[in-house]
Amino acid sequence: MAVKSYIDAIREGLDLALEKDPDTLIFGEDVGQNGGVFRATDGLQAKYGEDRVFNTPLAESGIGGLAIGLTTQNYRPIMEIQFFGFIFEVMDSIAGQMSRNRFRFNNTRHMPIVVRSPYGGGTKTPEMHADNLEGIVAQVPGIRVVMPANPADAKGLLLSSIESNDPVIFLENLHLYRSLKGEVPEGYYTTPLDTAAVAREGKDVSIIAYGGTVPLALKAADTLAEQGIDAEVLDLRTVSPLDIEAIGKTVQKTGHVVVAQEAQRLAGVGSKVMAEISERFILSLAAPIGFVAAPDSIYPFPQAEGDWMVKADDIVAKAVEVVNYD
Amino acid sequence: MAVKSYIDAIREGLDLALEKDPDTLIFGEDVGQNGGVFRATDGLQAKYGEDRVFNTPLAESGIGGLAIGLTTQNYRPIMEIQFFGFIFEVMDSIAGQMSRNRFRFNNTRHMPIVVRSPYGGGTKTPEMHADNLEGIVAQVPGIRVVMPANPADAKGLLLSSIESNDPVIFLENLHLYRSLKGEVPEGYYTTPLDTAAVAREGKDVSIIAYGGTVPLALKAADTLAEQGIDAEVLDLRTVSPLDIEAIGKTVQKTGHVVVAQEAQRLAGVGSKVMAEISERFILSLAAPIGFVAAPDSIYPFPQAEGDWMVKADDIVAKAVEVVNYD
Amino acid sequence: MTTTETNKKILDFDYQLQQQDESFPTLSVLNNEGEIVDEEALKRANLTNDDLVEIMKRMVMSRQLDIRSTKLAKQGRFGFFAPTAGQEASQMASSYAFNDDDWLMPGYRDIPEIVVKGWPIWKAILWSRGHELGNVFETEDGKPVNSWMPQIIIGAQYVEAAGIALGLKKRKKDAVVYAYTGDGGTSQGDFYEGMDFAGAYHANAVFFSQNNGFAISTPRKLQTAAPHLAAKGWSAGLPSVVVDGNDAIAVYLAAKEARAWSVAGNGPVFIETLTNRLEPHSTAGDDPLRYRTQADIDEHWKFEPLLRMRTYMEKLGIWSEEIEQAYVEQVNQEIDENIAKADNVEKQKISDFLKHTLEVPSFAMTEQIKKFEEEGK
Amino acid sequence: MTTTETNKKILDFDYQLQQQDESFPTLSVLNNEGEIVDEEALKRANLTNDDLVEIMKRMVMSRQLDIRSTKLAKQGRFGFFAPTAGQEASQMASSYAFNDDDWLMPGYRDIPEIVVKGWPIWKAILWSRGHELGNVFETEDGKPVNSWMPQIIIGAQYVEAAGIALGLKKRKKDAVVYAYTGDGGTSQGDFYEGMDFAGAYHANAVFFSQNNGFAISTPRKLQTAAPHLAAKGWSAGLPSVVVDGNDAIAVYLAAKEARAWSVAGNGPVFIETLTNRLEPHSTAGDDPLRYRTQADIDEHWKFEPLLRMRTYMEKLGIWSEEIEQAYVEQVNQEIDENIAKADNVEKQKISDFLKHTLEVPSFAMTEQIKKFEEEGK
Ligand SMILES: Cc1ncc(C[n+]2csc(CCOP(=O)(O)OP(=O)(O)O)c2C)c(N)n1
Ligand SMILES: Cc1ncc(C[n+]2csc(CCOP(=O)(O)OP(=O)(O)O)c2C)c(N)n1
Ligand SMILES: [Mg+2]
Ligand SMILES: [Mg+2]
Repeated sequence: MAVKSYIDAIREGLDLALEKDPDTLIFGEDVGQNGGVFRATDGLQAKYGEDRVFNTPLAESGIGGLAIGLTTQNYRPIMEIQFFGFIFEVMDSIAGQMSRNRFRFNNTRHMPIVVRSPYGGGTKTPEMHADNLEGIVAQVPGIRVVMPANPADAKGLLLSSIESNDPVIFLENLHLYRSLKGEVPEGYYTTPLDTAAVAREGKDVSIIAYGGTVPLALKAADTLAEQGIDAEVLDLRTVSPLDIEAIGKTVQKTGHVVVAQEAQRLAGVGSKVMAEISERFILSLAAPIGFVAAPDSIYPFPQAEGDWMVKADDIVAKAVEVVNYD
Repeated sequence: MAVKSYIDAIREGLDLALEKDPDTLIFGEDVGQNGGVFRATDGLQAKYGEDRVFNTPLAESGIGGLAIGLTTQNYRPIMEIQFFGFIFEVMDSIAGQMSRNRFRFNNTRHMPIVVRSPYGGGTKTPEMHADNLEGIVAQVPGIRVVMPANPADAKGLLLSSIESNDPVIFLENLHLYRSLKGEVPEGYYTTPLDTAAVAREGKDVSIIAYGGTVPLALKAADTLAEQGIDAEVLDLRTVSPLDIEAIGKTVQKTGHVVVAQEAQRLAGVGSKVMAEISERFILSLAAPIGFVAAPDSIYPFPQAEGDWMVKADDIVAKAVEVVNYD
Repeated sequence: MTTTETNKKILDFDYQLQQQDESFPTLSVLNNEGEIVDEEALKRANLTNDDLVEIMKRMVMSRQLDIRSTKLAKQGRFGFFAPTAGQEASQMASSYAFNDDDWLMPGYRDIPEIVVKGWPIWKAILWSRGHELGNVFETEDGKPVNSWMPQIIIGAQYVEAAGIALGLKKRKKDAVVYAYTGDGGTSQGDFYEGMDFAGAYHANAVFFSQNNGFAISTPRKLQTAAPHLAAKGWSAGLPSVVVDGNDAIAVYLAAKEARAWSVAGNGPVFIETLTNRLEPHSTAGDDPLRYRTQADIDEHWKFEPLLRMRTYMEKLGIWSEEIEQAYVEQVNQEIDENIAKADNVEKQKISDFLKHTLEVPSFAMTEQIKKFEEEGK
Repeated sequence: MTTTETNKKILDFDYQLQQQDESFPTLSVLNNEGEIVDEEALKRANLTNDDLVEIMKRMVMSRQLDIRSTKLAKQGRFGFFAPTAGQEASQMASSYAFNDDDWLMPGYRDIPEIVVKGWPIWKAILWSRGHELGNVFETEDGKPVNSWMPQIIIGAQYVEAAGIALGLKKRKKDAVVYAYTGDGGTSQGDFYEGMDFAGAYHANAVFFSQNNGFAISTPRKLQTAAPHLAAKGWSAGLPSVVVDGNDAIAVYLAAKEARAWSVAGNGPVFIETLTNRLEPHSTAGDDPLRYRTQADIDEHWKFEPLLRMRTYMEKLGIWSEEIEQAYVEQVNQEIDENIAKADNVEKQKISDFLKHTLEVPSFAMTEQIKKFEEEGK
């Protein structure tokens, strides 16, 4: 297995999908000749032609409509929203239309659409480029929300998302694009959706994290190990639907839970995870659930991003608090 | 005190606000001569003139932008979104713009905007007219989300919302508009935002509900009383921010909690309430938290709405289950 | 022109407003009195007597559907219905220009267009009542009907139409998508984005705006300062036509020419049909007299599209009161049969809704399906 | 014209496309060689020598700001900067037509327009670096600057401008809002809705689209089939002007006439400025050579707006290399001072962010404020 960056794994996934199925199309702002502003689609137009990989006019709602309409001609659209902060322009296509169409048509039509979009902080982007808005789309029935936390999953989950006959919001962590490298299996493979992964086994406390917070949780687990605390890290991978069984398993195993997210406390899907635990697995808990999240302000201007974002140390501190509770 | 319907209380609130402050403006689709499709603004254009109460072109994003722009000229806009299912068209104005502007301008500008909109099921509307989407806007920092459950609160909370210098999403329950009547104090008064109300005192189990589920919770409490279970009903009234203290108080009092919402299980703010409890007040719980919500399908077509929606009996059953847990 | 003359003209804003007004004259073939005002255009429409009869039948069918639906709605036997009286030429003569292979993107008021495409009336009734089976777009004998469900979100059908248009072009189909919205609909961002995308890709589409004078209570003039909605097509570089929307022949002609142009690979066309909504906005409690006068409504009834078509066809000897009466009876019987059929459809199940939300249900959904199945719901 | 002739013309779609093209000639006063091509228009612009010098100074200032910002960004001392070289006439000559009372709605590339309105350069630097103090829209001596923050969400400034426009009209102010977007921006639904609302209310607004040929990598022609972006103004019934965006005098003239028209109560005007983006899209890693040739860029440098204005003003004897050099030095010193000022601004505090999110913080926010204050953050 070769070591690859998160974004290279994504590009490889896209390439394999285009190769495998002539009905897959990639479109969005600047995804063509420019290869996307992060080069996630670099070289794909040259390889597969303008008919398969093409730019759109600058309008996200138009892009969403394009995807929906193309499904009628049996295409499988992979649309890009340049930054997830622009999701508000395409909310009706996502939450009002594509998510509802399987239901509306009594299961006679489906929407095999992937909405790829980068999100997350730590790269000092202008405002509206880094927000963690997964909690908003996770409130929408009829779609899946996938947030890989490492290169191998990025590729495998992307290919599963493209194979899915339901719409998938595929969120790519901006900070991990180039900063995170990892082993990536060769060739075409899929990683199941709706399945969390134990990113590190442990017995004292469960750190449940997703997306950009998973590497922080792993780092925190290292620090905790030095302090004699054996932390398990559960990487949700898919934040809607949630893998309830995996959550239950780790809670039952350790009895101590820290939920960590990059989003503000009032946002994200951390609360949803906590709610599931409080309804289903509360008897396994030996302490209140610890919640690590960003403060409830607007996502801040870049200069203060460093102070504002959740850090591995925050997770360590909360884990220590939870473990020492009893 | 006179007995009034929920919608009459709202109209009265609007009338008083227009009377009190010449800078308040009401606008939206059909709010003028027609008085809104539910007559919530009936007679207000005739009384205050087209300059204060006026129709807009048919475009929700335009309406949101209009509101934001008007604040620069020191107006206090009360904008109507004809049905909350059309919120997706104005998501950027709400979640990308008005909610962020106090922050953006370093507290030198503010956004005294009220977004009025009807939501909720039970009246057999066409699709996209009845969805419970409060959970989506409750994920947005910088705004308040208010959901009155009775006529007196509808009026008092509306006037508080109009007085607020931050944007408020004011959600009016479609089913309650004419079906719910109650005593409404005369004249101008405000009901504090972010403050839950104990709608019924009880000691055995806390039913935490909001909006359209509050009348169901009260009905359920009556049934429970017949079975010897003394239920307390907490009406959240404001679903963002949450009144954490009131939630804590009732949980500590009864030790048994049922959270009820009209929204699907994966949507709404019930999970947020459960998460707060599981982090802050878990030691007070004598049983897992019970959650009553609609199934995770798309909001159904009207003919099946009756089967689909949460009923008072669902709350009764869950409360019995929770109380009998220990 | 010299630079000075050109510059002067550019900065003469009054002149420009006049130009905006004059750039969109109204296409007209059959006048209010049922007389042909342009024989050449009539020839170009190339409608046989059979065609004329079929268009007239469709308009009569639509009118009957409207009358019955409105009545049923008053009895509470219908859910939501948006009356169509007055818009028969705009809806039935325009859609007559399209084929089975073409894709229809209807709004909530465009039920008749879907019906003539093969959607059984009982399904239309189910859609109106709110039943999932209404949205199975197949003919009675199981052939696909290339139509979307009637769109509730105003504008959404336009951006989605752009996707169909591009898809048809990519698949090299001899077909177009034809999409409808109202005058109010032309204010939505999606309306422009849809036309712009389809235009930028030179894709296969014909866009209609049925300008019936009102968006619920809001008169057309409050929607936009543009003197003609057709100007909005220019924003996407589309040929744009204003047509007398009560003139079935002119509407058909415009639609036919637009389809031919687009199928030939020239890109989309935009058509504004000038008509009037003669009834309430919908059966859900709208009272037109809150915002328009009875005199205004009465006046518009004089120009309704069936009248003049009837006059014209009677003169041609291909239509008569008797023919119409017989057809009305036939249609009403059909409607009755369809109502009966709709009444007998099985109740919808929540467990089915859950199975139709995601192909592979979530953990929570699986629990819910089990629960509802146990309850027989 | 007879009905037949009219109908024929309506259905001649090729003719209509030609009409769309010809309806928007380009306003031009100063040609590429720095010669006046329309003396009458020049008179109408009514620019004194002092005005010309001031416009030129603003363009030079903007160019220097661009050069320095780009350099600082390369050193990592700037956050985000969207280069402006090539657009100086489009930005500085247009904004020169507006007053302090007018409201500016800028995009992320419109930093120079805000600066000439009184926004201190150090604040522009702070905005770029991502510091809340950048967005306090006041002059150095505390007077309000009627500008919004540079809008990141393309199109949002247009719908918001409609609200300001209506507000100014309601308050009976002798002022307008002037809003900027790019060529790419004209594809957004908000772009149309903003113009349509302002138009429908006949409100006080001048809308600009700076057509610089690209939206990041996407060339103008992929945005829309419309031959001129100006046609988009017609969708809202606005007088719409295409102007040579590298011709400072023509740009000023168009803006001035538009402002006068709108302040007089006639409604908004739309202006497309034809120019070119001579540098990368932004300092965040864009490489223009991935999607355009160096030859194309070089060619456009020949028509950049400072060149011809310099030629013209030197001929008039009111500008020279020495004057420019001296002014460049002055500007650079000013920029240096402003950089120093920006460098010395206090660090932002998370606790302040929380206090600036809601006037009355929530329970959770109060806890958070306490925690961060204890940590001194
Ligand atoms: C996005 C959206 N906003 C608002 C509505 C509510 N609404 C339904 S019909 C209507 C008026 C539509 O007018 P028009 O486009 O002229 O079509 P008509 O009803 O006249 O056929 C409105 C405002 C909606 N359905 N969708
Ligand atoms: C709603 C939205 N979509 C996408 C973007 C990303 N984006 C930033 S600049 C840009 C291109 C803008 O092009 P144009 O309008 O021509 O302005 P220019 O940059 O050329 O000045 C894009 C796509 C954005 N900022 N906002
Ligand atoms: Mg209409
Ligand atoms: Mg551009």
